[in-house]
Amino acid sequence: MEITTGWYLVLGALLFVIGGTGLLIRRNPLVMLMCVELMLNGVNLTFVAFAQRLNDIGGQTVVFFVLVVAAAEVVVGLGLVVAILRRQPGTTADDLSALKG
Amino acid sequence: MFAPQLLGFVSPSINWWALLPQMILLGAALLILLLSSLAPRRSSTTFATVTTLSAAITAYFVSIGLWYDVEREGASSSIASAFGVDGFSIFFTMLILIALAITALLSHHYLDREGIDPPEFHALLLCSAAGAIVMAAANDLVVMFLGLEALSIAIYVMIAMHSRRSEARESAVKYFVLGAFSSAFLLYGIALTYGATGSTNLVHVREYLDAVVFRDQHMLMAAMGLLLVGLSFKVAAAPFHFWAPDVYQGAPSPVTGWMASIAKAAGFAALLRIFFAAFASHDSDWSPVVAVLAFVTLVVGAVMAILQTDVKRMLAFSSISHAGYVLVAVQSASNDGTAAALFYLFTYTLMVLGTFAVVGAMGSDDDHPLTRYAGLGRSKPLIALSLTALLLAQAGVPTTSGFIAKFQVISAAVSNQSYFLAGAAMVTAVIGAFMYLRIIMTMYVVDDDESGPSPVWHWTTSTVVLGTVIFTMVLGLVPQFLIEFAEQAVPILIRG
Amino acid sequence: MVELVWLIPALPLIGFLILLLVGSRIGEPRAGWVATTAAAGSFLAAVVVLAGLLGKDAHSGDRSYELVLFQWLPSGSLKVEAGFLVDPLSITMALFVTGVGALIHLYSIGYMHGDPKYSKFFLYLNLFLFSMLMLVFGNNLVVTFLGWEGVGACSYFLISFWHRRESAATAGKKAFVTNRVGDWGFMVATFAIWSALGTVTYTEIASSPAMSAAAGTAVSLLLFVAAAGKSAQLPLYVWLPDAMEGPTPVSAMVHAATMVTSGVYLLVRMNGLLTDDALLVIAVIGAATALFAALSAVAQHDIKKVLAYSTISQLGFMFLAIGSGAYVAAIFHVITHAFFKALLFLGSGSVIHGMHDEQDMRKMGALRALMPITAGTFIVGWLAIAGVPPFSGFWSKDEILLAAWEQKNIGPLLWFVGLVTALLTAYYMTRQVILVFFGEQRWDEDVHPHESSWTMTLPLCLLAGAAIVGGGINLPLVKEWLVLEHFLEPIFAHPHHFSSGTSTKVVLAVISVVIGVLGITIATLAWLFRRIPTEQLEPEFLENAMYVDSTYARVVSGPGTSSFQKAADFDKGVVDGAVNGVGAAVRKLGQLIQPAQSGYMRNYATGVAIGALMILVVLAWGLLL
Amino acid sequence: MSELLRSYLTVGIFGVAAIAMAGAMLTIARILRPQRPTRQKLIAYESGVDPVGGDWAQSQIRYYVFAVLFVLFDVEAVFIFPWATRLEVYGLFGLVEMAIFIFILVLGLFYAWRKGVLRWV
Repeated sequence: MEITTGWYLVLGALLFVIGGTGLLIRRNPLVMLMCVELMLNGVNLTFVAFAQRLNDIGGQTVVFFVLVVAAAEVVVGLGLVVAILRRQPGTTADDLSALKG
Repeated sequence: MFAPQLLGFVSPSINWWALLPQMILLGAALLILLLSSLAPRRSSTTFATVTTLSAAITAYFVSIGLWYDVEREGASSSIASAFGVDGFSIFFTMLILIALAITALLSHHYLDREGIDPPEFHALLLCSAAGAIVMAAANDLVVMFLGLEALSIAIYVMIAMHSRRSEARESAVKYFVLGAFSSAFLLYGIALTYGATGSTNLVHVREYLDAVVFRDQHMLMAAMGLLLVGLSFKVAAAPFHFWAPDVYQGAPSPVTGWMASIAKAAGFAALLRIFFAAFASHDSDWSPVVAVLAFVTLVVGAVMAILQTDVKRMLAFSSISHAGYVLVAVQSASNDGTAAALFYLFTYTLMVLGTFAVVGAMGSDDDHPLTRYAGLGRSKPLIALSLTALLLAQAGVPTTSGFIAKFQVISAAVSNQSYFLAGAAMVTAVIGAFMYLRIIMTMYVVDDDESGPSPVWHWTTSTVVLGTVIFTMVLGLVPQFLIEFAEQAVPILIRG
Repeated sequence: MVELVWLIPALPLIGFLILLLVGSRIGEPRAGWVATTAAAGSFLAAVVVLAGLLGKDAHSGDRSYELVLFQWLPSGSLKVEAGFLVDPLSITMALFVTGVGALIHLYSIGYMHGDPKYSKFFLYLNLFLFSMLMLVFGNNLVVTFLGWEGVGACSYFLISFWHRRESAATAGKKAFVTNRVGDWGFMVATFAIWSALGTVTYTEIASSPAMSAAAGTAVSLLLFVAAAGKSAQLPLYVWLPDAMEGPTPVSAMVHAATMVTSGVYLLVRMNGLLTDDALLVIAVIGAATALFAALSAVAQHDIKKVLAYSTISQLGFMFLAIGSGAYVAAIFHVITHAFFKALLFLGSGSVIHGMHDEQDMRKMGALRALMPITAGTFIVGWLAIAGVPPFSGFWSKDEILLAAWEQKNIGPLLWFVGLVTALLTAYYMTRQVILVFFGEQRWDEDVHPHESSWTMTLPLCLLAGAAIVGGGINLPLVKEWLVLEHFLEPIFAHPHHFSSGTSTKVVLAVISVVIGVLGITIATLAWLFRRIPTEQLEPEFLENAMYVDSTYARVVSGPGTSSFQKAADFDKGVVDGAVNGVGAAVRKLGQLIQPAQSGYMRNYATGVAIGALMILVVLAWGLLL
Repeated sequence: MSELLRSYLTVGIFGVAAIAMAGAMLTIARILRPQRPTRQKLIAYESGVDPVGGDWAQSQIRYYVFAVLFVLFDVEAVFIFPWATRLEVYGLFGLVEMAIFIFILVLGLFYAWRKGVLRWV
């Protein structure tokens, strides 16, 4: 059996969907952050797979940038989550629903 | 391709002049951080405001020079075609710089009042502006993504800086989580575009789509859909708008103004560049989808605004409805429509900044009940008059720039034969006007014995309000120069 | 001299700006004089322009002059100029707008005496006048729309001028919603005309080839929706009675003489586009409005409410004229109505002023001796509106009834409805005059009615003069005397000519006079003689009067006097309900989708995900097709 | 079976063997040793010190700031490695660019330091 680029694309898509689903169903802010990371990594895998298929280094370069962006997002996100947890320990995502309507 | 092939490296030709505006902004951000860390104590607000203002003004003059360059030598692009040097880029650069100057001014008093660290706020604001410029000028999807993230991440922090308020924290987390979620969609769209066309560069994408009879339609469609999702989120188009009211309400008012104006404008810049310019050959595919989004957005914005009692929330839904109008222009997929969208964004940006300048000065951001405005017409007649003018402009009343903007959008839709959408736009304009009238009535119609609110006005705020009002009214009478400006700024993709 | 047209709107604008800048500083009464001077100057400028226009040849098309100020909207294929169009129609409108406007300004100087917001009132009046003149002189639909919105805005400001929060909010809301429906019609009509003809400029629209029948009817009906909103036709009239809560000069100027006629102006201006089908609709709605409002007027006790319903009814007459193709008659009635209705409103204002803000007619009576000038002029207005020859109202109303009679499809029916309305009009106006000025005194001892100052009575006298001789501008007796008709003729795509022979005309005129007199007689029997001291001696007579009262009510509208109450109920329940219903429906829709805005991040993310799925499905669907 | 999977097979076999060996040793020990649990014996071993508090011990918030800074600077290094491998090719231009990049990072660190983030309270 040959492992073609298609397999990687499917795996990337699966990671993306798993991450997305996780974000929809989990309540823990930290887990939600991890889900976003999972989605981004699914995309990363897609990029690398395409770069492989197109024989083009560009797709791999993109991954570097995405990693850095993801790190910056995580840092900001963690900062926000910690700021909230320090004031209201045990906060879940659903507790953040004062603004609505 | 985005990065040069590594063997036998030749540095891509770089038009430094074209990168200067955002470099000035980043330089100013670094300068503020450096000096504020060297300063022994908490540094003054004035220093940060003045630095930001000077940076914005300097960069603005550079942009004027660039505009004449482009006019003389034609559009081009820089850094291996990743960065467009064209009327479109400069149009948005100027718009962003104007908004930056205004936001710097109106946050001046606000930061002092609310006890937010000025240097950090301004440094983030500058980064955010630079990100917005990069996003609007990028000819490459990855560069665009980086710009978008720079814009957004700075905004996440700017919202959260008001951290003693739980609303601010909540709104920051909401914007962050959902923003990251939608960024992932956008990024996936970029990846699929890359896979389908072999490049993330829009110039290349366009040439490829024009030249090749396409085999992998499905992947391209998926790419378009995902890109549309990511950008629709940024511009707060329904059904990707849910975050906007909550976040606008919780965020500090100057940041809300910045989000409502520039985050939205930059999102539309990207939308236009990607869809109108790069995917031009597939407009029969994306235009109907955008039309549906526009319709839903118009209806949701107008209808939900009626139900609100919090002024910031009302304005949030109104800004959703404005996004619907711009989408009406975008879906026409014509030069007229795009020019109308640009005109709309320009006038809307100034209106909304002026409005949020008043809102921010009206007092604490914990809540903004409509009742707080009762009697403003008596206690602060000039401010009330200005707010009235700005709100009427948002409602699209004639002699204001808002009318011209709506008029152009609708006429673009009519000439595109989107009669249904044009009709819907007019109906929602009627519904939406009710909400603005409600605020105006609250300010003026009060019992005699009731004294209106008398918030503290700093001259910077007054300057901003007055400036935006004058601009709005003058443009309603003589809109020609901005219309021509917008017509010359319709995006084009040029290999450079 | 025609080139001076820009002065006509410019003067009120200058007045407005002066008052805006220094209004509160110069205070009373100088602010009033500034505004009045601006309005009077505007009137003089209009006279000068008229003289210039008359100096040009009537038939070569010279009497249509366009002054383009600048290119306003150079948007793609749609070019819109900021320009003025001077032609017989616009100058006719401008003359009475500025003329009546100037008199009302003068009147307001006395009426608004002592008001804390004195200068602001005149500021609004001047702004209103400016907007109205932009509406009239605009050389294309967009400039007219500008004026259209401007008069609307001034109207809201002025309605709520004296108001406390609650009632102002209600009145303002009603005015706003109904007017926005009309504005919507205007906007859609503008874009429809543009997409069909490629222009929105009046002169180019007039010279464009005709649209297809369906498109033409659609555009006509949209224009009618616009006109119905501004001119208070069924079912969009509800805001007008409420608008009477504003100061009386405002009612006179904005809500009786000028602004409400802008719908008539719009339809006459666009006469070339109106199709026969649409005209029939307009005629029917106009007649229905006329009748319905007249019925409502019968049941009112508030002196201004009677006049308000009367205004709606008279506007219905104007639309009836338009629907019958008699545009000249419509404009003629606009003018005469402006004279006598402004007169009546100002007269009622004088009464209210003299009675210390009492508006209930049941608490008036026998005022003619105490307020002789007011009473005398009011009686002139009454005779004019009741259609007694030779007062102005008779001529214009008679022409409309004749036009209705000659209407192609259902002429006699329309004529009959008009006739009944005329009867009712004569009746309720007589009732009002008797209740206010005749009969016994019904006010409290501590009220001391007095005549008003000269700034208030002078406009009354001038308007009374105009209401007497106003019919002279279009006398049907000799062909050459139809001055207005000949003057306006060049602007019509299909000039209207009465086909009836002289004998028919005379018979119809006699009938309408008889009807008018009948109405007056009935009212006199019912309201004057019922109250004479010999009441006990002649109970039979009184009973008879009551009998007549209720009988004709029965004849007109079915089961008994309660029909008036029904009419009022219809107003309160159904029409108000419809207006509120639109609002409620919007709210309902909002409440339907509001739960989605739950505050929960996962719901929002689900929204994004579902939206993404939908987009992808739609795009994939597109591929399959 | 494809070439690719076959090469993974080797890895798989090694993995299974490792797990089996470790498992076997633990199982044998469990069978052979005597079992007399007392309360003292069941306490978690923590360097010979008696454990205090619950098993959800909160760590100091100040660790968090260091962790965040570490993540940031660590990830930025992702740009430095590719650059370092091709330094000769990029020449002076690349050197200047990387100097600017590092300068900005250093500035960030400097800011953090001046704001007192690095102080261990």
